[in-house]
Amino acid sequence: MKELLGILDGNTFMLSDSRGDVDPSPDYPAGLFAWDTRFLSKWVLTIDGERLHALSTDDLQYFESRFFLVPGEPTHYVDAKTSVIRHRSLGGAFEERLTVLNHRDEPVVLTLRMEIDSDFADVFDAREARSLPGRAAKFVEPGRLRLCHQRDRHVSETIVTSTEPAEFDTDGLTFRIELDAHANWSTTIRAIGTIQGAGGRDVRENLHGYEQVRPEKQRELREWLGRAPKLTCDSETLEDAYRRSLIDLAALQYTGLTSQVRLLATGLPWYMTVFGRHSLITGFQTLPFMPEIARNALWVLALLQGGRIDDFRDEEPGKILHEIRYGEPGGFEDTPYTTYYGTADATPLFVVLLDEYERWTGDADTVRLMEYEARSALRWLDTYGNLMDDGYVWYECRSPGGLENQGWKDSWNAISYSDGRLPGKPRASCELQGYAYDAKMRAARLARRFWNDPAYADQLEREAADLRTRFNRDFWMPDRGYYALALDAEGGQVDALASNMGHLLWSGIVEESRAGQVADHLLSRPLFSGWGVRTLADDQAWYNPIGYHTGAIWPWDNSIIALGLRRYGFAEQAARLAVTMVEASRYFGGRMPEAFAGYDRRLTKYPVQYPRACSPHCSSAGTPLMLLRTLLGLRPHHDHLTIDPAIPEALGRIELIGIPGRWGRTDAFGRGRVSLDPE
Amino acid sequence: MDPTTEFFEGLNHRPPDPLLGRIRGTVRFELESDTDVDTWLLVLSAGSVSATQTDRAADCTVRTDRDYFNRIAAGEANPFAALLRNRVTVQGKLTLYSYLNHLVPGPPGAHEPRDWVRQRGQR
Amino acid sequence: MADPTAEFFARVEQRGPDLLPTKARGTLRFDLRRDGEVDHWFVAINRGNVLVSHELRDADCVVATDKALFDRCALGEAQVVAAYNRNDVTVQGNLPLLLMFRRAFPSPPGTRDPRERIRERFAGRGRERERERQR
Amino acid sequence: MKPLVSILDGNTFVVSDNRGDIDPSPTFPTGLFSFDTRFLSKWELTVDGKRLSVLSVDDLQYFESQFFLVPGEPTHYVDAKLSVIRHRTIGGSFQEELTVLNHRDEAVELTVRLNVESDFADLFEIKDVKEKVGGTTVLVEADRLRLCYQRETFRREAIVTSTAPAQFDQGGVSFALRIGPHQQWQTRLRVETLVEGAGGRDIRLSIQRHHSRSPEELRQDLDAWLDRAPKLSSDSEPLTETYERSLIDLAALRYTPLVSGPPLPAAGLPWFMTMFGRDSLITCLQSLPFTPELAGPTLRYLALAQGVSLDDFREREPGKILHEVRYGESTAFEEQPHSPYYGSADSTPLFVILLDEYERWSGDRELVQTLEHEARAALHWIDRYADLMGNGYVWFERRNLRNGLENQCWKDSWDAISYSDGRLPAFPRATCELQGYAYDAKIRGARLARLCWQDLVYAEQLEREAADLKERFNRDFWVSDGEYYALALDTEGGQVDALSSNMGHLLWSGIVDDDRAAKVAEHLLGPRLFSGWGVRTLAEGEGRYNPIGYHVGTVWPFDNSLIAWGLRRYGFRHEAGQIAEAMIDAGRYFDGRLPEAFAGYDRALTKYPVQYPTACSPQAWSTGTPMLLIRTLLGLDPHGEHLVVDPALPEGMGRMELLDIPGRWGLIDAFGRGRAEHSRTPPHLTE
Repeated sequence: MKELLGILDGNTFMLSDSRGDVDPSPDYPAGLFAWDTRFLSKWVLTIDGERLHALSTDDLQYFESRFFLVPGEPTHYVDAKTSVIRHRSLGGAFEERLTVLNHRDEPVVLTLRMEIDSDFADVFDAREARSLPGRAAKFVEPGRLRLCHQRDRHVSETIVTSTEPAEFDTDGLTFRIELDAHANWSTTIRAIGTIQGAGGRDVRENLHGYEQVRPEKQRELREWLGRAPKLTCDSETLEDAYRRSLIDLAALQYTGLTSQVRLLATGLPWYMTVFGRHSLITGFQTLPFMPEIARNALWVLALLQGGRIDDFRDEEPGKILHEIRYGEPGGFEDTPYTTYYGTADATPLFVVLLDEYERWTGDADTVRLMEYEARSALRWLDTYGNLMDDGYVWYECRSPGGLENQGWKDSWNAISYSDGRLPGKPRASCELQGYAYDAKMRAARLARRFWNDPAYADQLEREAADLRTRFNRDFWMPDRGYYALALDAEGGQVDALASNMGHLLWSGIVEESRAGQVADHLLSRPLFSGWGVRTLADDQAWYNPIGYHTGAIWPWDNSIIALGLRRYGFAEQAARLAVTMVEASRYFGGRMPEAFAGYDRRLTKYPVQYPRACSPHCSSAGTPLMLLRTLLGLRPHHDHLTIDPAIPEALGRIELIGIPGRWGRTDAFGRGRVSLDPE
Repeated sequence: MDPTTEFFEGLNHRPPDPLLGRIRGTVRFELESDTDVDTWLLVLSAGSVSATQTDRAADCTVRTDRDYFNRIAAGEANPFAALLRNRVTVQGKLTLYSYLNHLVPGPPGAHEPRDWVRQRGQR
Repeated sequence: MADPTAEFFARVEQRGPDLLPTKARGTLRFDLRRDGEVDHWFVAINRGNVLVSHELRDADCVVATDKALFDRCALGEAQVVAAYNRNDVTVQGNLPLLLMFRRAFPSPPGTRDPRERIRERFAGRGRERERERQR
Repeated sequence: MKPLVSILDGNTFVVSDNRGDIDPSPTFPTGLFSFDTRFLSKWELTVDGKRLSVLSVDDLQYFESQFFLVPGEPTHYVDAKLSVIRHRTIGGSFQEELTVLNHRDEAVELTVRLNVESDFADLFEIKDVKEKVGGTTVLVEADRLRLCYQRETFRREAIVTSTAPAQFDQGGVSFALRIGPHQQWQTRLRVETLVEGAGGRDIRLSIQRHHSRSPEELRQDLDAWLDRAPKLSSDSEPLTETYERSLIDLAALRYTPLVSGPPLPAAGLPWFMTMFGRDSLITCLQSLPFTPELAGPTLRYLALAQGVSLDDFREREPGKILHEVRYGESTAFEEQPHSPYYGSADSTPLFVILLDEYERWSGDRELVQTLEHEARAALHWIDRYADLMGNGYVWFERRNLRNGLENQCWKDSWDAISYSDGRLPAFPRATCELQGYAYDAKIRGARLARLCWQDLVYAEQLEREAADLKERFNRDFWVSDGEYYALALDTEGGQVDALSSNMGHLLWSGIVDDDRAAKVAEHLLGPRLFSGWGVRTLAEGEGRYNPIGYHVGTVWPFDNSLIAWGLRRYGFRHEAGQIAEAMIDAGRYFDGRLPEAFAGYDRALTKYPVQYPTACSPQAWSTGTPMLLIRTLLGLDPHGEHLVVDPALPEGMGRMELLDIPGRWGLIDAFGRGRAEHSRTPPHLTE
């Protein structure tokens, strides 16, 4: 598995090998990507025809990195006489400053060459290596190389220029350099990707701050970090994870092409675009720290809410979007992803976040402005979501290119019986019912306080109460002592033991008398690995420690579970989960990946990586933040923030200074008093 | 007289060597020729060294063929290299064997460093 | 034969409030190219109420495309955001307004309520089960 | 550079790629090595003929590691149905426990195979592959695979066995498996290495420490080692991290040579797991206050192997301390001179210096008396054999023209000793630090003569010689216009005038005239020599300066540790602190493990210290560096029966406590405090 290094800026990213080169590779999307399109598929530097090798790499900032290179294989038997510093940055355009240093005591003549190509592939084509329809062309023009791809009216271009004079040809550019003894030479190579819109202009030109320069980004980042609450605590690991998260959240933001709102890309490299679910979850996780993330998520998702029935996009009125894609295949409807609605959880989560957002910020206007969208979302729960007319939320895929499973565990084998059979469709997974319950309870509050519609409020509360009763009757498996993962079309219980039921605690749909059993299952093997709660218990037929949704451990999943545990008063269990997550983060340099392997902790010293996991990933970045909320027991109560710390001794003292909210800014302190027996 | 005999005889008339001051022990040499094996016994005690052809057990037994030991005795072959090469086999205390380095001469014609520098002209 | 685009705008004018969010307000202009000429459709939205005219007036959001393509959008055959992404529709001004207006476009022809298909497949078994359980 | 993973026990070690595979490649040598011979040149795991890919590597201990693997290229969107855990340990022999986990819900049938080969290459043949003289045979037996090499009487053998039933063949070993749903299969593979000696038995059996040791034994041994060392507690995370790292690495670097008992510090991992006179002596000097147990055996061993007669091929002279010992084929057949090789001019004076420093700390007079003759022989060598030009300086020139070293000082690459304008001086050469060492050796020798050998006459003679040497040195080496010491003298007595780090060692030796020390310090911390990460080997602006040149521009941690110590000796507390801080900062970018050297680029240019491509990590004297820096910061110095503590910590280093420092006083503690508070901003935010 080759080591890859990435820099990113919103949904634009450059992924290369450790020496900074891009060679097309089938198993992983190396190259310069923006808006789901690959603008550079080849970017290979040579000196006198020889490839270079890395002495070291500095990741200066998320949008900036630097490579120290020497020609040939580095050995400590022969000193390199030339070294190259490759300093690259992203800010709209991709810039690479090349500095060649001559370490000889005499002049030298070198030929420096950059091999360049672009396949304009969509990020998914990069996976499957299909060839795109349309025409490709390369133009060598004075002072620049222009790579184009055209399909009907859709034109993407990559334009490469250099500050130093270069010889351009269709496959790249070449410099003949004469260097004096101990002298240096530099040039800056610039690659700009454009997608043509109205009047042949780059469609992204109507975005504010689309072309950004580094100093600006530096300042932005400083301001961003400045706005966040200050964390000081005894655990350096937790501090690192917190800082890393704030930086990654800044890194993943971009301005939507159509919505023009600051959005959150989901995960590098596969999901560098908005996903309804993850924008909402991350918005929720980050509310006590960066409420604007939640506000922006609510805005864009309201704007893109489903308006009609469209089987190709799994769209229905009131439904909240699953994902947006800007790539060519979507545009030509080879895939449904330009605006795809194949998810059943985003809709209730939208309402949940709207209420939580108001509780923290006190921003009543937004709640009033979104009454229409919120009501349509709630209506969806009872109509299109209620496929079987039995008052549960169901899903079934109608789109040819759509997703088999439309809960957060959306891989084809994620929803199974204990013995490995896969249920027929439609399916109603348990956490969806929890979200629906929570959405109705919270909406009732909103209806009463902001929409002055008490009748509607009462109705919602009745429905919620009724749903809760039925749910505890139909999903609970007395013989097993836990909730079924889902109901099948026949109303039978899909009985696999999975992490989903942790979300039920978070939603509050669990009957108090049963919460204890649920907590026990979550915090003990076979579900608990010692590093966290597995997506699927290790005694289930589909269990696979490196199965995406069938055994791997997802940090954000665990953050939701931890908050749920606290909601039901299991402070110690929540603390244990928080500690294992923090410990795991250490081995990822403070940056939680999308998921990691579910091997038993007794077997591994480190949490084993999930192959090619997205990293950074917005909801994983949100995880340390939500864990802090859980540990400190932060809860808005009218115009105050109540604090009820339950911190394990292992983490020591935690101070969170300047928590924003309807109260202005306030501080929270807590000391490690919960003692846990070591894993 | 062959180099081996010369070497062992020589040891008996050697002034006490302070570097061997703290060494005590016996080394048995078994030197094979096609016809027979002749044995030498080396006795190291407080700097003095004696070599006799007594045939008895010792703290350390060194075995090789006589021709090869001739080369070692003449300084042409290196005892440590010979051991690594398994051309000489040693049983018992390896440390005692390593003192052989103290007793055998260096290669014939080895240079005094200063002479080496002076004689640069001739090379 | 009838003009899908004209029928579409007529429908939006009547049913605006059911199709669009109550808070919706703003003006859009659709410039539809057809053999050399350009039809202008000016749409003024206020609290969900819609007024349509052919005035050539400045609008918050100006959308330009082929009449033929817009007809297909008006029939639900094509989708305006996808068309925008492949550069068949170009937009100047306030894009979000177009996204909001997207709600006014109909479903693809022949689209059925997903629940009907389920009802056929399961003959309303879900509801029956529910009734039994109630007893 | 491809990440390599190595584990070792003494000089038996395995280097593999990060999948655990061994593949012969000249650029990235991998294999199972023991006593300088490669016993496995191929050790390649396949499942149904497919290579595997790594998910993660756990380097559990220096003698133990674990690989998590999946077949084929892992992808994000297809779950692997199988994973393989490869858990390997080394303790005399090499053991690998293979566990294959079936994640499917049904049974699988598959073939697990290890391709096994050995080229029995000598360490020196790996970089430039050459035809083997001897012959290799592979013997397939019912329950084991034997790879044998023979050249005349020289025999090496690797024996592969497995606990689970296996089919052995010429090319390796296969397992035809059926694994039930969610079941796992396991076997333990064992590779024994045989270095044949008397009666076909392994020659290494004579070493008590060699016998195969279980990971448990190795673990206990490591715990005991860490337990004996002083405990450091400090506000500076990087400092404690690098100190703990050093202790463990130093433990890993211990090895037992053929003829001696207790373990000694080898020079570097993995390619230099053998005795290097210079490296071992300096490592012992650095670590004396922390792990004194290393110094005694090192001195004894070097004394045992001290030169007695002249030998051109081995550059040996009476009284000279060895440079390097090797055990491989090329040494055995006298193609390489390492049996042992004596081509270094500094190990001999350093031997006397360590002997004295060791006595100051341990009070172990007995050893000093035992080694009196060796010490005298060493001092004699300085005047008799090192003084090639007969003018009272230490010189070197190689006599082994085939494969001897040109520069026989620590900067031993061919271009290390040059004039400012880049020209190279003729031979012989007398580099400045050698004169410093000789001076120090004489002064310390005098102390020992007085204290332990009751030979006052000799003591006074040595002191006279030292004083005279110091006077001449300050006359002949001082570059008056540049106000620094020349790197060396050439045969004409001319000054080799490059500005270099060597000067720093002079402060340590005390040969610098007091009124010149300030100038020297100024140069060392000036912009041309000090990169911000440390003192460069060669100053920027010199003809041969190259920020990534092995001895002509890179920064060497051990070099800096001696310089810092020297600065302290002359009272430059602040400057010493500056260097210590730079080193400790650099350490954090290498997980506390300072490399052999890193690039000399200006710190302003690089956010991280740029690693110099090195074959070896850890390197003994880089490992000793943090220890000597701690000694320097706390100002530890034995006086009579007491330990003097005179801390001089840089601002921002906060509090430092070193508990249970061993020595002639028993155990004692030292405390120090820097003024400003230490900040914990993570590196990626310090812009």
